[in-house]
Amino acid sequence: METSVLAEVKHLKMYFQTEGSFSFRKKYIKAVDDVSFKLFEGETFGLVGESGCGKSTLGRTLLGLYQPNEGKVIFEGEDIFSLKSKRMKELRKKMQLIFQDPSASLNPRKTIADILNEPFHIHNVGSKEERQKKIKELLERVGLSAYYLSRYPHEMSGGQKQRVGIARALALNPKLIVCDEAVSALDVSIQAQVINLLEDLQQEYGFTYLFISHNLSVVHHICNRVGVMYLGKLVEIGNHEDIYYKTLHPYAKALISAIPHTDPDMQRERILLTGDVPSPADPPMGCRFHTRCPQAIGLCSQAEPALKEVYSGHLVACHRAYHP
Amino acid sequence: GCGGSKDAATQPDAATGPKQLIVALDPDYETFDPGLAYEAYGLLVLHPVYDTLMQFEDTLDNPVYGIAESLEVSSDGLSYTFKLRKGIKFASGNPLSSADVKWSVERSMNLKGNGAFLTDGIAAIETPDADTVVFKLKDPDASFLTKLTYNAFGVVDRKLAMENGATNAADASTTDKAKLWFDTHSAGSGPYVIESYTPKVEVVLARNDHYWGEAPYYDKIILKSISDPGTQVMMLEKGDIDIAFNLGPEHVKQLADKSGITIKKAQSMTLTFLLMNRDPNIGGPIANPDVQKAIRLALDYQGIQTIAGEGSITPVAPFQEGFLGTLPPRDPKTAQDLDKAKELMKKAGYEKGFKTTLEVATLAVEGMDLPTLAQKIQNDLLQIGIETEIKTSDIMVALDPYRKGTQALSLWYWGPDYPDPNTQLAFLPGNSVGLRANWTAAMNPALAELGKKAAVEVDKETRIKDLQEIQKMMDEDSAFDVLLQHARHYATRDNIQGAEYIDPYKINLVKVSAK
Amino acid sequence: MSNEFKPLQDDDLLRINNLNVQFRTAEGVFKAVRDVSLSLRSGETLGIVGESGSGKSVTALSIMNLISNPPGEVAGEIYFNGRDMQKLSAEEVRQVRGNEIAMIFQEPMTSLNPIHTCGKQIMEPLLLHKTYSRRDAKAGTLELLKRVGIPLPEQRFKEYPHQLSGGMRQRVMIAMALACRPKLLLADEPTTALDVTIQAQILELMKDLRQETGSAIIMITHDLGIISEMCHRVVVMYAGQVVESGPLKELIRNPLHPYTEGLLKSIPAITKVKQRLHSIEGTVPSPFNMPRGCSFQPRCSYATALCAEKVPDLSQVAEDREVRCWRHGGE
Amino acid sequence: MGLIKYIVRRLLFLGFLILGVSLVVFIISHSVPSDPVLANLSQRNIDNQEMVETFKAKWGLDKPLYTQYFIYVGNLLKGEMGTSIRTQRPVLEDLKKYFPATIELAIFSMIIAIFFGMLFGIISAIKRNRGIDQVIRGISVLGVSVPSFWLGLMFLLIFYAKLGIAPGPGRLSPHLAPPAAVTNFYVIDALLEGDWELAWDALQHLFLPGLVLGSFTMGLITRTTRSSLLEVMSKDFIRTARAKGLTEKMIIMRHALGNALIPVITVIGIGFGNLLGGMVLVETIFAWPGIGQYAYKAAGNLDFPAIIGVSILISINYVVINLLVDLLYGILDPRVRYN
Amino acid sequence: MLLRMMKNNLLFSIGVIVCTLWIAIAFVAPVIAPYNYLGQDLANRFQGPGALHWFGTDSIGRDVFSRVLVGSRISLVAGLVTIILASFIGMIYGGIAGYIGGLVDEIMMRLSEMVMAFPGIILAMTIAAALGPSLYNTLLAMVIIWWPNYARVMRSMVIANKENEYVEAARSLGASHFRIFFHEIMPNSIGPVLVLATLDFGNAILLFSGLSFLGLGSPPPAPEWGAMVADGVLNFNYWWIGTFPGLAILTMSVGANFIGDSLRDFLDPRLRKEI
Ligand SMILES: Nc1ncnc2c1ncn2[C@@H]1O[C@H](COP(=O)(O)OP(=O)(O)OP(=O)(O)O)[C@@H](O)[C@H]1O
Ligand SMILES: Nc1ncnc2c1ncn2[C@@H]1O[C@H](COP(=O)(O)OP(=O)(O)OP(=O)(O)O)[C@@H](O)[C@H]1O
Ligand SMILES: [Mg+2]
Ligand SMILES: [Mg+2]
Repeated sequence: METSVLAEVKHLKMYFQTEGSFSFRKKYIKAVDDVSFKLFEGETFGLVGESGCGKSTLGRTLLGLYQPNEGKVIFEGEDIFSLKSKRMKELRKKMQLIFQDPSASLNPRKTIADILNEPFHIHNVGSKEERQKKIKELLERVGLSAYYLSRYPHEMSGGQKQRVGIARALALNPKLIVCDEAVSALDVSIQAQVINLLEDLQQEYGFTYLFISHNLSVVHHICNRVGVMYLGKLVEIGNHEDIYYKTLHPYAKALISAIPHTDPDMQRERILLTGDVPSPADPPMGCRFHTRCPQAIGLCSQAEPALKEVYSGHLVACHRAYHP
Repeated sequence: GCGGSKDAATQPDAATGPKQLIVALDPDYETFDPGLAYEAYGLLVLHPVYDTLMQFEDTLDNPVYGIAESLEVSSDGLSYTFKLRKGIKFASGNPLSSADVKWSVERSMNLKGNGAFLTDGIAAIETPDADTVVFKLKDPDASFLTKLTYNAFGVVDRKLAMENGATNAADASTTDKAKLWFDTHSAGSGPYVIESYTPKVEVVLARNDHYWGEAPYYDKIILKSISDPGTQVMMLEKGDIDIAFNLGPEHVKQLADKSGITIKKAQSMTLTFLLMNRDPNIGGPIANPDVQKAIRLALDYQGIQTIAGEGSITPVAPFQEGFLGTLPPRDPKTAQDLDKAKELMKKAGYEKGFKTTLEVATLAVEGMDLPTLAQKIQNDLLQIGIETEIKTSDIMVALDPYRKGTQALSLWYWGPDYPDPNTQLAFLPGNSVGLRANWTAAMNPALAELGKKAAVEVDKETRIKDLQEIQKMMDEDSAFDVLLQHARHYATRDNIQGAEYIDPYKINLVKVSAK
Repeated sequence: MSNEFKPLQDDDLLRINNLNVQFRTAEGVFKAVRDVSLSLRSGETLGIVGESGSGKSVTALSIMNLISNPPGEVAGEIYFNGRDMQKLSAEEVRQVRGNEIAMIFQEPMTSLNPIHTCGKQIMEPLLLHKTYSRRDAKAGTLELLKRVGIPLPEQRFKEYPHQLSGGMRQRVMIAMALACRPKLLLADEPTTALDVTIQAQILELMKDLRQETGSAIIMITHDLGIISEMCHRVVVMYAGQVVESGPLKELIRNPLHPYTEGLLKSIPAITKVKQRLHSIEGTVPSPFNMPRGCSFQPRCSYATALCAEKVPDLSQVAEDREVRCWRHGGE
Repeated sequence: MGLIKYIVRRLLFLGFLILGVSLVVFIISHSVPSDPVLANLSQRNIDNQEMVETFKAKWGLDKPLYTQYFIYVGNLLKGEMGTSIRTQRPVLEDLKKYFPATIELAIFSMIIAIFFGMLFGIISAIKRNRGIDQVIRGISVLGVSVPSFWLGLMFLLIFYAKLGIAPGPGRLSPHLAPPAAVTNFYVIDALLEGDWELAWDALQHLFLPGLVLGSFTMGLITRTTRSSLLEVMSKDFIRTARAKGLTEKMIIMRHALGNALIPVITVIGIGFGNLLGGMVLVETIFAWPGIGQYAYKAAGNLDFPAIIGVSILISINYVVINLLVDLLYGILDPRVRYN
Repeated sequence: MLLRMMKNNLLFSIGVIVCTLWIAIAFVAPVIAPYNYLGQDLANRFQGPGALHWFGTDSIGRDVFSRVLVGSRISLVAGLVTIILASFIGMIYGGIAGYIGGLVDEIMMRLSEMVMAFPGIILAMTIAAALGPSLYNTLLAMVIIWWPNYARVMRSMVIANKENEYVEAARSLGASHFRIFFHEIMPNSIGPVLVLATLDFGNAILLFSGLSFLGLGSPPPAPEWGAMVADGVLNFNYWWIGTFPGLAILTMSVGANFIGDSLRDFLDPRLRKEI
């Protein structure tokens, strides 16, 4: 694993206003609430958690697509939210996003050639011929033939569309790619193809991935480090073995124990959580997980645990996990 | 009607129900305050309700006594002394006295309503005793007695009126609060009282039991507002109404062979005319007197009369048949002379013709649609090379440029303010209507002079002579082309009698009865 | 609960013979299900896996006679409890639905009527199929709500679907399906829309209820993990056909069809050593453009000339094991 | 809480709306080349400077435009809408007089439109693509396509003049006197008086104009009910209902209809709005003494206090109907209710 | 597609045939009209329908049939112009409101709602009274009445499309607002608005004829159908004067609506909610 930091997120807070603009008392959804972590160059960082816990929001804020309420994102030493828009546009080339729904992320009225031309057009890169050559190369890189250049997205299968999405992200030679549920909508057999492709590309070009997924098996397969989110907060960060085999946070434990296994013989203790995820508009006091936590103690409902490094590179936010 | 059964729609049986007369009309009245009302249909309602000193019986050239018993006019024509009939009571039971007369006229004067100009000539009103009223005039006025027939001189029960906020004070126009009350109530001594008024729907008149004269035939008169003449026809045919008052010539034709219906025809006092501006800056080629003459010769009067309907005529000048001294109308068959018209156009330098705009208000005059007539004129003018574009506008919008005199060529109508030829002198050069065509006195000084003379002439014979001379002069040179004096068409059920047309009243409702 | 294999017997609860379903659409006739045969005993749980569009849902809907015609046309025999569902009158089918066979759908939000309370919707089958009075039905409903683990049943009874979370809604769906104690429960991807922790809760619940009621279950999913946790036997579908079926353990340990094999290998799992995933190249063929011969042949690494020529039959290779592949007989 | 807040917001908007509407009319009617003075004084009095001054002072026409507007708004806040130049009555009085006639007709035609519209829509959806569906769709399209002024004319010609099976124009047969004004709805007032014959007569007079006025809305409702019901029938929860073993009839009545009605409510709201616009035409044909005719005359006479009055009234009406529609939404759709 | 729809849908085919016929008539009207539509003949006024004058003659002896034929041009043009202008304005306005969102959206939508709350016909009448009735002023009034409908649909489309991931993709590539709006959002939002506009054609014709019935259209002697019906009301006892132009309005708007109705059924159900 590389050790140089590519991006660092510091105390990031991203709240969404829910009431209309004329309303007197404003309400907020705390989608991301005081999150800090680092992304190292060349690694794949997995972000897991239940639906609505703020994974996508975190990913997008990291790319500067949302203006956060508080906090910083340092990308290659620059605080992206303090940049001029021209410099920001430059920076955009280095950060890309791959989406969950391959059909929704491609404009249905554009041909594949148009879609892939877009990054070059926006950043005014190369001449017409050069662009055409680059587009063909891109398609090849993601394993599609030039035949598809004049196709429209709806004429392609889900896996093929996702490849086009990846090709677009690759166009400007980025350093960081945020994969937001990039394989979740795909069938198992296609999913494997795309995962392999992502891995191959990383091998070749040394990308850094922020890999957002709720599929813990996929994350297990692809990621070097993993962060577990719950209700807008990171509750555990660690490398792959730490999270899966030396799990500290009770929520992460439950999450991992809930994964169904293909092996019918496997015996396991399943931790069943009770109740549902509370609303991010109105999170519980203290530790946000204490309402569902099987190990909660009195302290949990009063004080919010901080994310602390327990072992080297293994951070957790749980009162009971600090002194294992 | 009750979905199929016809009986409820027909007249209620006179033997069982109260006797009522139902009239359908398209009225323009907005108020029944006698001091304010000055709409064409105002007197239809107000004449049966408010007594006046003078009134019309059968003809317009001869007003007769209303509640006056006798009249003395001073030799200088400036003082009119009326004796009132004795023992007259208002519908409220209050007695009527000369003070009521004075109060009422002063109120009209001070309200400054649209009809207030009728009182303009009055210098003072005196009431030497309860039965005597004396009007002092500023100048002699040949039409004063005619003016007295209007509701501005209607006698109001001043006690009752004052109880309801009325005043005759000089600042009445702002302090009088009785208008709303007058709309649905009445304070008169006439044969009827206003029982109810629902705007756009109906006015109901009920018999006044205190009436001093002979009691009228009907217990109730209902005046229904039905703006569409076609609907009036249908309702009359069904027997839903007794009189359909606003019919066009074509509706009458349709009713001609229907049983149970009597068609009535009368000469209306309404004129339709073409205004041709004399100001070259406004009228352009139209301002040329030769062009104006050519236009007068180019029109197909017979066709125009066909459109206006049977009974309409084309006076020589803006003086109606029925008034003192009016010349016989044009012969529609020979009035058109295209050759001469073209010659005149050539003389004026417009042999090839020109383009202009014909302005017309969207409304019907005596059942004739003005825009339709405009299309006919457009067609006729094309024959001498004048190409017109018709511009329609709502009457209230069209009135503005008309009154300001900024229309080049426009189609208008005119009803006399009171039934006397003096009101028509407005058309003369330098006078109000003449000026709307920018026809100044300087353009025809002789005519203007003669007009001034005729206005104050008291001798009947000389007056006739002057008036006829005026008409002849206007035939030669005029900024107007009088197209039509309309006929008035209406129809009644067969069993109605006495529904004769008389202009300011339209119909004297008091005289209508069943056969 | 045991995952032991039970041999087929003549008193199968459900037997489907040569089911064919096609849809007439604007683009042409679309064969969604081709020659599917399967059977199910009382108390047994059968899993159906396959890629999206392989005809899993259509098969389940056919059992309930819920394919509307037009555009759908169903051919074949579906024996439930000895009666051919295809031959029943509309009224008889109605009697079976919700009563003897019940169904849980994938998307609990859209599958519940947004304008009726949950209680009302759960009560409906009770009032319809059982001679319950309103009050009994309500009591029964509250009991059901309790059984599917919904806290505060009295309050939830009055609430509308949108007021519940996804997991709660799915519990309501389950309660509704179980209301009349059906002999057969069709669960069409009951947990796909849910989060892992909630999914685990629902799966546990279904296991408990199965034990309690003894219902047979057909579990449709594309997640082999769920299958191996829940089912006794598995049917694998590909492009509208059954390509393999057999008892769970045997099928997982020894997949015979190359598709099944590929599928198992391409699933990343935390039990596996991290290595490059196996992947089945290519995509599922378009139903309008089915390859000649075996429909999996274009993606199959073992394909031979024969595979591109002739469609293999579903052949029995062992007792209760069938596979549609030329490498295993096929004839 | 949310509901009250919502209603308060709506009412705030109403205030804003009234200001806007009055401003717009004010500007239009004052940018007119012609002058209300000329339009409303008699030919004689125009020449009389004193008369003109009196008139102008009375209507505040001698003051600058913005002052006139502030005067107007000030009066509006006091609940006064000024006096109509044409009728010389307080606008509020006029509106009180004419509006009930319009509303009575509008409500009646809405009832017809809603009843037949929904009935036809449901039949049409159930019998989709059969003969009856085609017929109903034909009727509904005719309903939205027919020019109301022409239909009114034809109806009168045929049913009143030729066949004599319908009463003529107006609110009552000419020989009948209107009932004592309580609600100003003749049918209701007549019933209050216990005069059955009068009520029946008034009801009959509602029929033809009601039908003409409602035809457009009926077409709209039919169309929406049909498509909405068809859409709902393809929803997942209908499949759930089928899986429960409900009969088709029960499915439609219990599960489909309630959901299908939600978009229909919007259309009913829109329809009611349209209705008041269409009034001008229908009232003219049927000599109906309502707000439409009043507005028509007012516009023609540039009687701006009256125009503003009518516009405000109709705008308020629009907002109120929208509010009602939204509240109805809440009743029909719990998702809205609990938000 | 047209033919396939026509085969399956009786009403649609009727609509297509009727509309095609009217459009054809509008093109050749002056040629095929048996008489000059302005030609007066007072001797032959009020002739009933017969061999010489199929639809009879009017109050100044013009041939009603010829006038109805020529009148189709005005109606078609009025409908087209209104719809095109109104949808254009509405699209821009709604697009901007939807894209910017927030307070701007709120204010812009309240403003458009104000126009919608405003009684349309009264607005038209006031405008006509103020500026004088003419075709232009009437069309102006119609556009003013109509555009908010399109603004609303456009706005909701833009708001829906704004959330699409391909828009986010463009943004993450660094595309400008201009580019996002015109390249990504507009092309995908315009469709339903255009469809709605096509479907509205019949309604526009109907409104126009209503206004010209009230005397707010082009001045005479233009053969406007609504004005001709008004003429028929005036000359009520000659039924043909008003009946035939009325039927012309009816058939044209029925034709347009038959097509519209069928299209509506055929197209995206999403649109249904917007209407
Ligand atoms: N643009 C937005 N406006 C308002 N609220 C938002 C917005 N985007 C996200 N949210 C809310 O913020 C919270 C976090 O959303 P986010 O999409 O980041 O979750 P997630 O972890 O990605 O969930 P999922 O797994 O479902 O994608 C959710 O409650 C969501 O409703
Ligand atoms: N009503 C219908 N009309 C036309 N085609 C249909 C219809 N219902 C299903 N299909 C088609 O039949 C095929 C099989 O569909 P089915 O729903 O059974 O797939 P599935 O295996 O359940 O997939 P998924 O995992 O996505 O639910 C699909 O391609 C689908 O498009
Ligand atoms: Mg997400
Ligand atoms: Mg499915």
